[in-house]
Amino acid sequence: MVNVGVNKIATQAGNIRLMNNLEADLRDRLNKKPILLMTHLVLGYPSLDTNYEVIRQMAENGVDCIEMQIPFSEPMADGPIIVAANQKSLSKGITVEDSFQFAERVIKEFPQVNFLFMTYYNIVFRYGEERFIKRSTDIGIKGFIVPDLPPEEGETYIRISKEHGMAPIQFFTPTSSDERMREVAAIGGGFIYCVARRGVTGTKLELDTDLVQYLQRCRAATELPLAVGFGISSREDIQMLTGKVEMAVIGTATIRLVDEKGADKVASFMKKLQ
Amino acid sequence: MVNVGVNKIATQAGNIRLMNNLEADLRDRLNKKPILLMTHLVLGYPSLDTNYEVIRQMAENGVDCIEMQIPFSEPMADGPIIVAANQKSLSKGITVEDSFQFAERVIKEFPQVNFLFMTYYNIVFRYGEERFIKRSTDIGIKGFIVPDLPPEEGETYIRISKEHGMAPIQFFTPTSSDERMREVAAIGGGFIYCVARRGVTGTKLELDTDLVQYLQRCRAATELPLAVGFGISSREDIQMLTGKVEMAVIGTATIRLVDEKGADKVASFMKKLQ
Amino acid sequence: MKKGYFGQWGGMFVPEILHETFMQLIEAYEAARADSTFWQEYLEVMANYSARPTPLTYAHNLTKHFGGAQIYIKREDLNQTGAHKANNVMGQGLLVKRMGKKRVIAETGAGQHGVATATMAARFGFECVVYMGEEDVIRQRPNVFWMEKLGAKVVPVRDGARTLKDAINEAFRDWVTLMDSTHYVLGTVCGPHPFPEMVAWFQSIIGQEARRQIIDQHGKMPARVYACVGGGSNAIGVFQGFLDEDVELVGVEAGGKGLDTGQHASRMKGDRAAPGVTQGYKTMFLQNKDGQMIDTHSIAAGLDYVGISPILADLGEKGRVRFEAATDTEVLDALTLTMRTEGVIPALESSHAFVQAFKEAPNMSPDEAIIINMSGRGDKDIFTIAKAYDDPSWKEFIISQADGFRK
Amino acid sequence: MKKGYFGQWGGMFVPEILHETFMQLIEAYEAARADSTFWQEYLEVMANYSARPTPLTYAHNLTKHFGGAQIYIKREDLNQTGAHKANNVMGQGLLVKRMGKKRVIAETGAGQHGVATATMAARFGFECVVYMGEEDVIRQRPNVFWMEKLGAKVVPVRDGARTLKDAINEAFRDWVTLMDSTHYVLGTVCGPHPFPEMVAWFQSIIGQEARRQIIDQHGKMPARVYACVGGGSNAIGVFQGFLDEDVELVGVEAGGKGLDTGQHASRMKGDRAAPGVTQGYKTMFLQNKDGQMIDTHSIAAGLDYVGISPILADLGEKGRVRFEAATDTEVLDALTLTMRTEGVIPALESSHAFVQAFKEAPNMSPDEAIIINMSGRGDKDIFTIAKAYDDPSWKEFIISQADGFRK
Ligand SMILES: Cc1ncc(COP(=O)(O)O)c(C=O)c1O
Ligand SMILES: Cc1ncc(COP(=O)(O)O)c(C=O)c1O
Repeated sequence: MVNVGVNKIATQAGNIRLMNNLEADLRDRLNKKPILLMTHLVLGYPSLDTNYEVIRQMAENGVDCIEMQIPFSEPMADGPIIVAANQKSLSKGITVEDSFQFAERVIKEFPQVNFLFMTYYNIVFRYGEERFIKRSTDIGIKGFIVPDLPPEEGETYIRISKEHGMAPIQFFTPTSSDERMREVAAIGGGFIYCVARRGVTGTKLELDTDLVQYLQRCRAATELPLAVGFGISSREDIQMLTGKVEMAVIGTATIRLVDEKGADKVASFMKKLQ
Repeated sequence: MVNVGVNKIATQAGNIRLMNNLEADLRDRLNKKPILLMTHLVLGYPSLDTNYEVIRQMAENGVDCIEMQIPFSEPMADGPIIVAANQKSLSKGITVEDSFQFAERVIKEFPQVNFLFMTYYNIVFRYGEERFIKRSTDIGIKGFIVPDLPPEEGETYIRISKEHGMAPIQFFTPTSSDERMREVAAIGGGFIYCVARRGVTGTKLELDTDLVQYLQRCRAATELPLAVGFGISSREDIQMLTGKVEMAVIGTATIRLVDEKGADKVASFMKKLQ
Repeated sequence: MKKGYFGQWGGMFVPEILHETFMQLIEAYEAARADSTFWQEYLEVMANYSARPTPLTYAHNLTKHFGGAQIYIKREDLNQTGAHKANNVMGQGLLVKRMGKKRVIAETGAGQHGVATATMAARFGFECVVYMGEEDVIRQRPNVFWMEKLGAKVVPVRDGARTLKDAINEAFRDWVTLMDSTHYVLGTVCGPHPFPEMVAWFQSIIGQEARRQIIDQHGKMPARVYACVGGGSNAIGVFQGFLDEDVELVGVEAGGKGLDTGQHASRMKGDRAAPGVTQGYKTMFLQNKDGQMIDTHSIAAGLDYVGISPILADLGEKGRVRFEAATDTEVLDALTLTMRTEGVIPALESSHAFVQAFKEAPNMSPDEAIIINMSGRGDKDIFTIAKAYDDPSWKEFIISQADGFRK
Repeated sequence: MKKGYFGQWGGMFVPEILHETFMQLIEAYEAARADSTFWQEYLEVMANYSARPTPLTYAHNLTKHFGGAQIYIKREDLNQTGAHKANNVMGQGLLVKRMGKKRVIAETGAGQHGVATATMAARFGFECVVYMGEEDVIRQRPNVFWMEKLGAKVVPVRDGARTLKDAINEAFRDWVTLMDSTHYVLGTVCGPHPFPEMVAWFQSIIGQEARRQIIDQHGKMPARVYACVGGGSNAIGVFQGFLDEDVELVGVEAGGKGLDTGQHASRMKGDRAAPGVTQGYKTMFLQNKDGQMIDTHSIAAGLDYVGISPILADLGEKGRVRFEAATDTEVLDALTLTMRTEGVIPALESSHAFVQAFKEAPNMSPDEAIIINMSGRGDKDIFTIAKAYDDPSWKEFIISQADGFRK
């Protein structure tokens, strides 16, 4: 195994754990602020130009990670807004190649942000797992979020990702047993994406006792940073999460904002959040 | 058995056969002309007034028998023209009572004609067999033609008819075996209605060898007068039959004539036939 | 008793020209009946071509819903072409083969018997003509479509009320013309002898199976058996399994808009029918005092007929079969409940039997069983049912289909 | 081999949130499979509720017509709801009962699987939601009508191509929300493990019966078995009876307007499909070079799908199953011939199997037999078939029905 960009970290239990680039970067940032911010967008929706503008405003307003979703025709795990964005992007003809080229450009221009690819497994599979991961590494992508690739099916993908110092982001969910969480955490890298609730993306949730308990379970299961999103749209939402998880995820909210008010409003929205 | 109006006749084989009123009358007429004429009409079609006018012209032009069809809703053995006539008559509201009253009137006014009722069995059955036959006798009807009442089912009807000196006309058909013809003839009275061909009323037929042979079979099976119709519409048709059967039947032709040219034309049509 | 009579009912009132045809038919039928290989062949055909025996489904949900008798459903809907009509036509088809005829004709009202006959004709290689009242041709277009695709010629009948009885008349008119080559496949246990007896024989397969099945499943005879009654063939079919037993037999007629409205087709229940003779047989007919047949009405096209089997008229007169009537509205309610609780879709005809069973089941003991004969499946009735439910999306669908054609 | 894999195909590509749900499902399924009383119960349900065993009809007319192999037709059309889909849903229904869940969801394209699921849900007393592409809701209104009447909620899916694959996605979205109460009744041998294996197991009832029946009737194994292939469930169902024998297995895909037109749904025949992973499993998908699924076309809605069972992909790759394709036009011709000669009406899907059998039968020996799996009945397809035949009276009928509604 070529341990490109992987640091060693001492676990609470005193063991040595490998920490990849992304995790190391997030830990650095966490030294400077109590909670990080990850945002999401669908490449090509409403256009690559708008994506660029949105990313610029995010980058200039303290966003730590951006998941760029390469659109797929069967976005099984997404909610209606993101599904529609995937379709519209595809119907305009965006290709995987377009996504790579665009990613390469923004990664270069906004080095202060960790960029991740979010997509479905068929995109990776068809491109060729190794080739996809290699090219992503080459252009500076830090990790992958592939919701329809569970660890059991993703052995090769995880192995190759790690070989390239890539974070194959894994999921915790409210239905995961403690045991399953530990299993998944052992495989994951970068951070753990904690799915806040049953269901697909896009609905607002209360930070109720169930959710708090769930996040406690997540925390107990891993030492990786935790990211969580549940329809966050205000500074208060984020403050509530501080101390519970390491990163707040803004999912559908920015897409909705850009749809309704235009890309210009992203900067002020990001500012208001922090 | 009350042998009202029944004459004895010596058969060719030397037996004694009972001959009813109608047969006796027909035999009388046959002494004066070589072939008799029977016509048909549907009571109430197009109206009783027209029926009256048609009957008058027939009576005054040498018609020997008239079958007056009491309309029925299910005229199973009739062809399209007569079926339609039945329906139109009924839809104008003609009843069995109307038919009786009308019959009574024409029988009185045109004593030179033998009137028969033609109808389906349900009309007789619902009226009450005995009552129907009795009233028909009382008003001077000479016989009945009931195509859906085979001799096996008509035992009571035949018995009562005969008791009243009524002719329960029976049928020979091209599908009847010689044996069946003899059987039926033994039961019948008045004359035998020879169905000229397979099928329902109303289609023109050639007097071909098949038909000639069939009529020979009919003749051999009975000494009752034979009546036959097969779309007769001219003097030639009738002349062809002369010597083969005793009576020619004009069925659909008059209905069609009245439909197309009006009741006035009946007299001349009848004249032309003879 | 005279041949072809059931008590005072039945007979063979046919025009003389069909006398020989009937003699031949009776001879062929009696020979077949006396020949046990015929019935064996019939059973094999029904098993190989039409999924017989059809199940006797235990309706546990309906049973629970009513909390009375154990409810069993005899599944004639699972026959080839979706109704008990298959039993009759396949039987007659075998007989036609024996008689060496090559052409069959049939009347049809709802179109079910027409489709079944067309199917049989295709399978046996017969030419097939189906007579159908023009009204019915228009109303039952899907069935007409299938008959034609199955190779049958469908002739619209424009006489009379242009419905079933007129189609029967017209079929007879065909038969008196082409009797030498043709067999008339009558669709129910009506008409002249030997049809009632013969059709009842073929349909007895339902009762024979149901009898075995209820003993297997319930351990004893049912208390009651329910069947809808149009001409009466499915009813007689199932009843024959239980005639000699202490089982109450209930025939359910079409109550239409109510027995007091005049818009129904109830011959035995109510007092509008009277003895009569037409279409070749004597039975209770819906007729006026002159003996003219009157218009009938039912939401179920297959029950919309003026006469009833002479066998049922007799069993009714003797008190062996009890008759009831179900109204159009009751029928839709029973259909709805049956679909939701058991997942089966009875034909509108069959739903009549369900109505009466549902009325009585609650008052019976859980120790008793009842059988409802589900004579056919309801998906054939979609146009009628969707209209009856006044389903807005269906309307939209039909309108958009029509607009597609208009383009 | 890894669990859930067939050669390189299959797998269980599900979002993490469904991990536990799948573990439970696999456990329940494996327990059922290990418990012989489960299969016994399944056989009883299928016999009591759905007329199984379905017949293997000897098609003597078609056999004579082609003058080659003896043609047998396996009659899945005689199932409850008119297709083999019943086998799968009733099996899954029994499993749901075991798991103690109270709600089922399903995707449906043509609507057949939706109707079957709605039926099952009514019978087992489950709440039922069916996801259906909006396009299909519009095209298949009759099935939507019945699902609703059976008590199911039909949810039109407005994403993507608004057809089957989108309905599957939407069903998964429901499942990831309500997995605790809900079982997703997948309609074919696709999707993540254990669905392919499980559905194949339930459908194996077809092959088990057919195997017994052909030996009974023909005295030996058939030479070939034909089945249409959408997802592949009816094909795998019947093939399983013959996998270990020297019997050629032929899967017939939707050739649509021709394999060279791009308007078809052939994954194995032709070269437009490629390995891919989506909707939870790995198989040959019709997709572009980026991995985006492409639009498919078939006259038969049930074959109009981008993927194929991983089991069939494997059997195809290994050469155990030969794949062919039938075009829309060929399908209508085969349907016409089958209706006219045998009196049965195969579904448009099933007619694909007939096409290929008809191409090959003439060149086979009368000593050989072939089985065509008639997966369903065609009367469900009347709107499509009548349109395809361009039937003028049907148009008139629909227009007059529409005018009736417009009043
Ligand atoms: C499904 C069904 N049930 C019942 C009937 C009524 O006929 P019968 O009383 O002869 O069973 C019909 C007639 O078309 C029918 O289609
Ligand atoms: C009658 C029929 N046959 C075949 C199919 C195709 O499915 P499968 O390939 O899973 O048998 C369908 C699907 O709806 C169907 O309804």
